[in-house]
Amino acid sequence: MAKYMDLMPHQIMRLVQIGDAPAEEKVLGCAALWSCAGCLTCTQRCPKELDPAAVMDVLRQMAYDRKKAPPNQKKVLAFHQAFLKTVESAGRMSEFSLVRRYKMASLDFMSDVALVPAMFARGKLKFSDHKTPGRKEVQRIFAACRKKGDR
Amino acid sequence: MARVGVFICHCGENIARTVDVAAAAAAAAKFPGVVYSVDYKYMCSDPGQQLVRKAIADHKLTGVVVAACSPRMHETTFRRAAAAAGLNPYLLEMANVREHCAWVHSDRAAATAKAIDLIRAMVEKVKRNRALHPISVPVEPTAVVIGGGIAGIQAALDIATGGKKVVLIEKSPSIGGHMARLSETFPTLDCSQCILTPRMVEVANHPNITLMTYSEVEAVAGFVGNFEVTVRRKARYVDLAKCTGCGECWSKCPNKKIPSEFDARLGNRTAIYRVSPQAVPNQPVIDAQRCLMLTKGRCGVCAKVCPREAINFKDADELVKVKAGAIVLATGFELWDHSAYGEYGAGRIADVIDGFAFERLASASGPTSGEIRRPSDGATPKTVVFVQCCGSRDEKAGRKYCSKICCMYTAKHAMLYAHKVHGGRAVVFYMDVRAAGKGYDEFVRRAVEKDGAEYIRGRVSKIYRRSDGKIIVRGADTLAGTPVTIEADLVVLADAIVPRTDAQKLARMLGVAYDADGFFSEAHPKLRPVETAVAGVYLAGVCQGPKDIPESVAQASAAAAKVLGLFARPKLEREPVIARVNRTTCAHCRACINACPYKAIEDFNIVDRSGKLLRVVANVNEGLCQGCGTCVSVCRSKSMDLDGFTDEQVYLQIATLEPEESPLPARSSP
Amino acid sequence: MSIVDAIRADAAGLLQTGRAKLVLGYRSRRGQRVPILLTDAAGADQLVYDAECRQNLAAYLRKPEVRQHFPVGVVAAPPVMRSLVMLSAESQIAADAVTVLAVSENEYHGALDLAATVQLLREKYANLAPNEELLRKVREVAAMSEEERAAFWTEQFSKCTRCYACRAACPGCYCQWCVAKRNVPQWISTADLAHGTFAWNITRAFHHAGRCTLCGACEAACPQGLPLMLLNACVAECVEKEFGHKTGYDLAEKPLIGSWRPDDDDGFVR
Amino acid sequence: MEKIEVQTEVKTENTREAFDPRLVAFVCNWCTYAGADLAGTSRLQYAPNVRIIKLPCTGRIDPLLVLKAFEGGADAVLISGCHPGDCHYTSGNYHARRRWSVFGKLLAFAGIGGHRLYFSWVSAAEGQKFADLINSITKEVLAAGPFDPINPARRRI
Amino acid sequence: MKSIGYYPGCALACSGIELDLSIRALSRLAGVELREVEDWNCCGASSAHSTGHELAVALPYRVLALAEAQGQTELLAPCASCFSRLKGTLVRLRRNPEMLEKMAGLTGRPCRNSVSVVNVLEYLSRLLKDGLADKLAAPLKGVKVAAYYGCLLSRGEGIIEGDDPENPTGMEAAIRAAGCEVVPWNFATECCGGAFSLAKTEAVVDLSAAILGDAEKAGAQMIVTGCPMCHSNLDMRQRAVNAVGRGTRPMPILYLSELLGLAAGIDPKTIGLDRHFTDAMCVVGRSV
Repeated sequence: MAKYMDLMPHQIMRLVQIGDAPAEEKVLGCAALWSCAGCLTCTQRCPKELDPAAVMDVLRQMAYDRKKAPPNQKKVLAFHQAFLKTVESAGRMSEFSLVRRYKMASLDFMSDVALVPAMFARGKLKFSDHKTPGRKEVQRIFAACRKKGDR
Repeated sequence: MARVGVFICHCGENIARTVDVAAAAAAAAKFPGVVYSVDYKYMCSDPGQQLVRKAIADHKLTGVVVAACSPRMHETTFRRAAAAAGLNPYLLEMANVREHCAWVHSDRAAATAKAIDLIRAMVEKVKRNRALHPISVPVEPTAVVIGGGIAGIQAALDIATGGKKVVLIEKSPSIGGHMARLSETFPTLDCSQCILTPRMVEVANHPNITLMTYSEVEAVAGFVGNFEVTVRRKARYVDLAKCTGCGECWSKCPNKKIPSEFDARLGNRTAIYRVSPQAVPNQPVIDAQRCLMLTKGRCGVCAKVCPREAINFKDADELVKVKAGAIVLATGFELWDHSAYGEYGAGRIADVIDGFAFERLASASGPTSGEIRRPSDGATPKTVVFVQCCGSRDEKAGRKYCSKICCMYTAKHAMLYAHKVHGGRAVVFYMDVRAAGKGYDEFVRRAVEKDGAEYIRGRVSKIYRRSDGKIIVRGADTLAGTPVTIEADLVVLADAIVPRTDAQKLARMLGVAYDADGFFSEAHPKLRPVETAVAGVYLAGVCQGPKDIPESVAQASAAAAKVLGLFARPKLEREPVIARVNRTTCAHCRACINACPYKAIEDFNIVDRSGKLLRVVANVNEGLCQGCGTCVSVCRSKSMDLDGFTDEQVYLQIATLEPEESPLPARSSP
Repeated sequence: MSIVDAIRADAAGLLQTGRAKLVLGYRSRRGQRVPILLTDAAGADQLVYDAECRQNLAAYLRKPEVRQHFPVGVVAAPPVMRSLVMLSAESQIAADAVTVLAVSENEYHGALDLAATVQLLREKYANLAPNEELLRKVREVAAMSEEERAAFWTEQFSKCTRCYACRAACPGCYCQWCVAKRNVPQWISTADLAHGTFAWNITRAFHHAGRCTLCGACEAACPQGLPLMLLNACVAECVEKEFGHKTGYDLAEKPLIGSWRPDDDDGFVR
Repeated sequence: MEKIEVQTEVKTENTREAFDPRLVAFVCNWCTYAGADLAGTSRLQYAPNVRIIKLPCTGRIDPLLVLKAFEGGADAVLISGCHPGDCHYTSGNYHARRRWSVFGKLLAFAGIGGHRLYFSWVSAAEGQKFADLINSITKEVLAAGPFDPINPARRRI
Repeated sequence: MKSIGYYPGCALACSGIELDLSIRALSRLAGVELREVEDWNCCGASSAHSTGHELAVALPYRVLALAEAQGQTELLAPCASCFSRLKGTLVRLRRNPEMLEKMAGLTGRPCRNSVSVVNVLEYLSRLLKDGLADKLAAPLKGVKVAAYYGCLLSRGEGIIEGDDPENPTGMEAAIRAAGCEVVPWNFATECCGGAFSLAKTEAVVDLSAAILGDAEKAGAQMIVTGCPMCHSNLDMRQRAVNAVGRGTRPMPILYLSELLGLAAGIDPKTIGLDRHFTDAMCVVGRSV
């Protein structure tokens, strides 16, 4: 995904090393965080045995908590929020409500609509969320993590 | 009765600041056996030493304690002074009141008390010191040089020219090593073989050099001045005495398609072959694994065509013993195997080659007679990518160290390529360019500015072969902060330099230490860079760490100088700190013999006049003993003792640590 | 044929054939089991053997008056056999100097050479049943606080008269010049003071590390009844646990103290 | 900063003529002695309670020396040499390590252990480690108190 | 192996349904009972660990805790993403007992972290070893297959013991067992864009195009994968790939389990072969 990144992974690592205020601004505000698919190639290849993938995760969490994610990444955020909302309410993810929520949030209605019927046809999309009995519990977990400020 | 002199140094303010030296001197004067005690500002200075010398004479001292800095600093200095005054140097001891007292404490009272304790301990010790005399062992003035690369060649020539005999042992059928495989050399771009081959011939012709090619060291016994090296002469199946190297045999050998190791498997050789046209000795050897006669028992063409009947299929390995006074290790290196890098094609892509392969491609005597053609289809590559730090500086998959020469030879490769393939594109991926050395950085700049090599700072993340035969190189340009993809025809990996796989076996034979990466360890990284911790064994070339040719040659000459220095004297003197056996009390339980790290202790038969065996006891070989004293503490009957650190000396040091106790039992009866 | 008869027969045989010029065994004197040195086959019927025979006859092999009669036969229970193997490994007796009349509580294995003895030990006596009573006591002492232990041993050692009967009884103590005899320097004080006694007993125990076969002869020999086996057992347990070392099962055994492995326990080092 | 604290602690003890622990350190010439030298050249402060006795190698350190030290009134004994693999004599420290692991357990069983007998590897480069080591041992011994009253090995006249 | 814990995960209920179907079918055939974790919840996938550390641990933790409470020792997580979340959590908790404590408190479900997690490749190769291999006929003899591992089955926790992350071979034995031929290619471990299918469709299309392209050049007739995300990207996005003019001929994307199912002679529909976007029935010479 590197070519979709405004900052290259090594630049992000460098800025983390520098770690002063401007560097922090730059890192937490960059789009690259939200372009990382977590493919772990960086961690696999690093000759210094660092774990950049994990660093990316942490940075993303920080950026998320501090609402630093740049506007042009709202779709990614929308996706994550939609995903978690779905899981929180149903205990599990179901693509239909995920997609529904995602589209409401991202206001990106047109893309992939063509796929939707086909997905129904193939039983790959179901209207009904499968609500788990344990979802109350899952909701408690969400609440607890939120309360902790999640850090 | 002992007459001990105590000399307490102020070391300017260094000691005097925290230790009340005057008080200490006064206290020392009262110690039993102390007849003279004085403090002085700089004991190590000339007047200071003069003071010591004078006191020894005036007061007829039988022992001296200098309370000053660490003995590691000035013991030799003061022992020389003592010797100059006619006192056996080993009757002088130092009390370390600077490093171990003044510098590490601030409480003056406590520091002074401690200093007095330290001096008392040393006074008690020195009272029991015996006059010791350096051990001298005869020196066999022949050097064994292991490894016939440029380092080994240089060391051998220097020693031989210095007038001493040398036995040069080379594993492969010819000397010359890696340097003989190079095309040109940086930073001058002069032809490697042109400068090397004369040296190789000189070795072959030198009256003082015995050349043992196709031979390996099997075992090493003995010690400095008196090594015995067992060498395995591998069966060559060619009688060098008869063979004239006319070439009939290899031109007729039916087995012609054997990939040549010398040409990095880019060219072929026969089963009976010369390593290269410049090989020294310039005579062939039969590859026993490949020879039809030796494997299947038929063929024998070479024997038929040989006009001198030099072929001997009955030839067998022989073990030769060589006596030598010194050994120079020059075993060189190998390239790290880049097949460990899956992302670089795991060594499966024909057109991804290592530096040596490129050297052979670029070499006029190489398989392509100096034309750059890629292995897969012989096409001339329009774009060549060079990847530096392949395995170097990679803690995870490779080696953590820098291989030092890759930056330079990569620049050289880029240059040679530019000179040979006009309009070709040379791209170099690097992490850093390390071109420290005379004319080195200029050289790299030349590759960039004059010969147009594109340097990209960043690691290569993936190399793969596209179906159309292009080698796709993906990497990062960390300066531009963008990913780059290059469609190459040939990729040259600058593989890390690693020690010979069998180097560690050799090291263990010799007791030479090696570091985590397998390179031989020098005795001291700064001050003894060509010696090993094993007396009489020296290092030359890359076996000690990555080096380029001039450095290898320099170290080789340094090692040769060390050897000549050692050989300059017929006998050799060693610190007399060695173990002694009390033969009357030794119970011969052999614990010491088993424990000695130097195999310096052996059985000794006590026989009567008629030669009848009375008892067997342990006996220490003074030449071998290094004086660690391990034997002393495994000896239950206390029949073993260590000169300079005898049980009695140590015992009394401990005893003084309880001031109220009066110092101690009867003096030892000699 | 009973065990004793078998021993007698073999002993007589050895002396007659000259395979041994001397046989070391046990006889009975006023209900006591004491050593007997036989040079004449005729005396063989004095030999006895039972659980009471606690003395380690291997201890006699260092004595010149015995050595001049080599080769000898030795009546030996497993611990004594192990002592003999240990002595051979430490080059104190030549392989052909000793014939072992290998015996145990309830079985007689015949007259064996040392190689055969080793084989027997490995096959039948590889793990001799530990003396539970002894181990219990060891654990008892180990469980004490440091002060208690110190006090316990101070009290025990105070009984020691330094008669060195323990040394005399032990086959491992073959040094003609024991460290206890050394006086320059005087490693082990002979003064009637606790520290010398402490030094002696600790040194004795340590000098047998990896050499003691727990035969019990030292403790049996001690007129003051010092619990020497506690120390021996403590050491033996340690060497077996830490280094998997068992004394007396290998004629080419390397001394435990005086050998090493790179992976020896490093835990106690800072 | 443990070092400093120990310093002061020890000093006050001294001035109050209270328990001043005696630490005997048997060290090898090549690593720990040099390490102690380095502590000196780096001016690292440590408790003045230690008396260093130099031997060529830990392999030379006979258990009897330790007993002697305790007889002589040492409150603690330290034995220190080169790290495994670094021995100047290739294996002296390995021999020592095995010796001490047996002897240490024996002594402990006989009532001398815990805060009395210490083993350590200190290389020529570990001046700091040496200083810290001496400080922490001194501290532990101060806490454990004088050895004499319970020391079965102590010489009493 | 008589039975094993089963964590289908959300994807297998919808977009990854073929994986679920084929795994169940194969297990039935191999006589292995899949004991689905009762009341399992979503592992949080990339969204949780993109936005909250504790949440990212808590969700998988609950699954592990449930499995343990339900007396399971081994847990099969066919979805590569679920697997890496579960395994990652498990490893992290093993390293960090305090975290384990904390999670127990947070979720109200104590757990000894005793369950081990198995990924799809490991599971299938085990089935093969335990006799499934003998049940395989070779209807797909000689079909050229590109083995596609993607990220989570080649790197990190996903890699099978002893396999080389840079050129893994974990799938090849299985593919050969199915009678197919493994073609060497270059993109076996490249990333397909993973969860960005919706949010960064253009990137996913781009990456998928590269992967499909190389597979075709290598002469592959189908791509076999183990990961639902990879599958849906490569399968669903082929039309889009065509649209940007980097199209290849239709490239069937099969789950390894589907391939083995076919080889074992299970009816294509039972394993959901007819549910692909890019026709896969063609590989058995039938149309949807």
